[in-house]
Amino acid sequence: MDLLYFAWVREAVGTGHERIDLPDDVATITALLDWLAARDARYASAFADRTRLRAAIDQRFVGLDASLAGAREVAIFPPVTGG
Amino acid sequence: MDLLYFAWVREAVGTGHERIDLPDDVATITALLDWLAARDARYASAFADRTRLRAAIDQRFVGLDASLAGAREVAIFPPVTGG
Amino acid sequence: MIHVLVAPGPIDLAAELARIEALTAGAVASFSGSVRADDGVTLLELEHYPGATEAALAALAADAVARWQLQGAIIVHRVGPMRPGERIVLVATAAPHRAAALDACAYLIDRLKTDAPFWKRETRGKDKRWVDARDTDRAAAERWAIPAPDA
Amino acid sequence: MIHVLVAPGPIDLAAELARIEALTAGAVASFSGSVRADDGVTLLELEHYPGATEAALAALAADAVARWQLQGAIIVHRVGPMRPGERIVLVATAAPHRAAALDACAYLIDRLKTDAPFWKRETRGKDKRWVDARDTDRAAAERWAIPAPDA
Repeated sequence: MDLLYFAWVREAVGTGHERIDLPDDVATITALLDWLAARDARYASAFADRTRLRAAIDQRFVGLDASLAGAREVAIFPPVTGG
Repeated sequence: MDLLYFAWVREAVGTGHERIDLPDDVATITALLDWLAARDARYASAFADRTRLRAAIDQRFVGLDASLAGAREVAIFPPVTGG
Repeated sequence: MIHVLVAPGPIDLAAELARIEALTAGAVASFSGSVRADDGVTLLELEHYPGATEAALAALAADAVARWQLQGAIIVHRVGPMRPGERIVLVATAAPHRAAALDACAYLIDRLKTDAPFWKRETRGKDKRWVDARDTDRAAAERWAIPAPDA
Repeated sequence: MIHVLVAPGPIDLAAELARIEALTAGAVASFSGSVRADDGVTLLELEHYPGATEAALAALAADAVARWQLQGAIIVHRVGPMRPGERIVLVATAAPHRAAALDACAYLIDRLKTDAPFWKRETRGKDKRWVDARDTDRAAAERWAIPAPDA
């Protein structure tokens, strides 16, 4: 699965893109964030306040409770500030 | 006093501008329209339906009952259709 | 900055927008209207009341600048004969934030239709006809909660 | 007609407006936003989500075209570094009548701020800071009575 990070999330985790093999028991974006945070202190720090995070699965905005079933690309980022 | 006519009012009375000496007893725009209509059949026809007429005194929009006291320029025209 | 122009000849959209963008950073909203051909009109003629028209437009622009704290407002209106597809009118506003620019732009075009002395005559083939004022234009002007002059 | 462009480099306002005016007669409304310098910003950087951004803007434009029966909608958004005074975004709409063009233009810029994956970073002197999302932008998007995605 491809993971993408944008804006300060990208800076905090130290990369904009990585490829992972998703464990079978990680079923939602929240579970994915927990799994990544447990692996690395930088991720733990970046994902500490979940109210500051938004997500997309295969380029569609979703809530953090969304299922990862069938997902090929997951993006984690702050609330958007364009325009 | 200068009288100006615009759009179909101008075409109906046959001129866009004329200069008149206003009789002392003509005190409002309505009275002016009556006086002009009594003088000439074309004016009588143009001014027959007063609901189709608007007016300005010295380039400010006014109602037909407005006083002519001190007026130098009176304009008679249909409702506006710009933009 | 207030810029009002009533003149025959094409409206230069790029030049007018450059004028208002030059004086600000933030938000610029614009509206342009052009002659519709879809109802068979082959020529549109715009008559106006010289002097009174410019004064009415300048007063309208000044009103919008004060009401929305604009950095600038532009009103350009073409007069004389024009063809389908050609611009009749351009309104543009500048403000630090988007809501003021957008609202003021809508205000200016709504009020211009009821407050400024212009008259349209349409030609369709050999038929020439003065355009009637529309109740929907009065209603649009009145939603801004300032009574429109009865014209 | 829908035209969406996300790219570095200056936004050519005149060329984009010519594009939308060419396809219609009637009303064209536009909004452009540029970088404000009044709060000490010396550089603005726009990051986006390639692919997802264009898809979000195209969906938004298609939504506006359907909702207001537009003849066309344009959304152009600059990305990368830019200076105060330079344009960030341009939105333009075309319709036979003014109310549709004006309302759709306001809708597009309001929704773009909450629905498209862009992130701004401001530089003031040596200080770089990611811009926080604003509650007023969510409120502006929500007044259109379609729930905004939670992003």
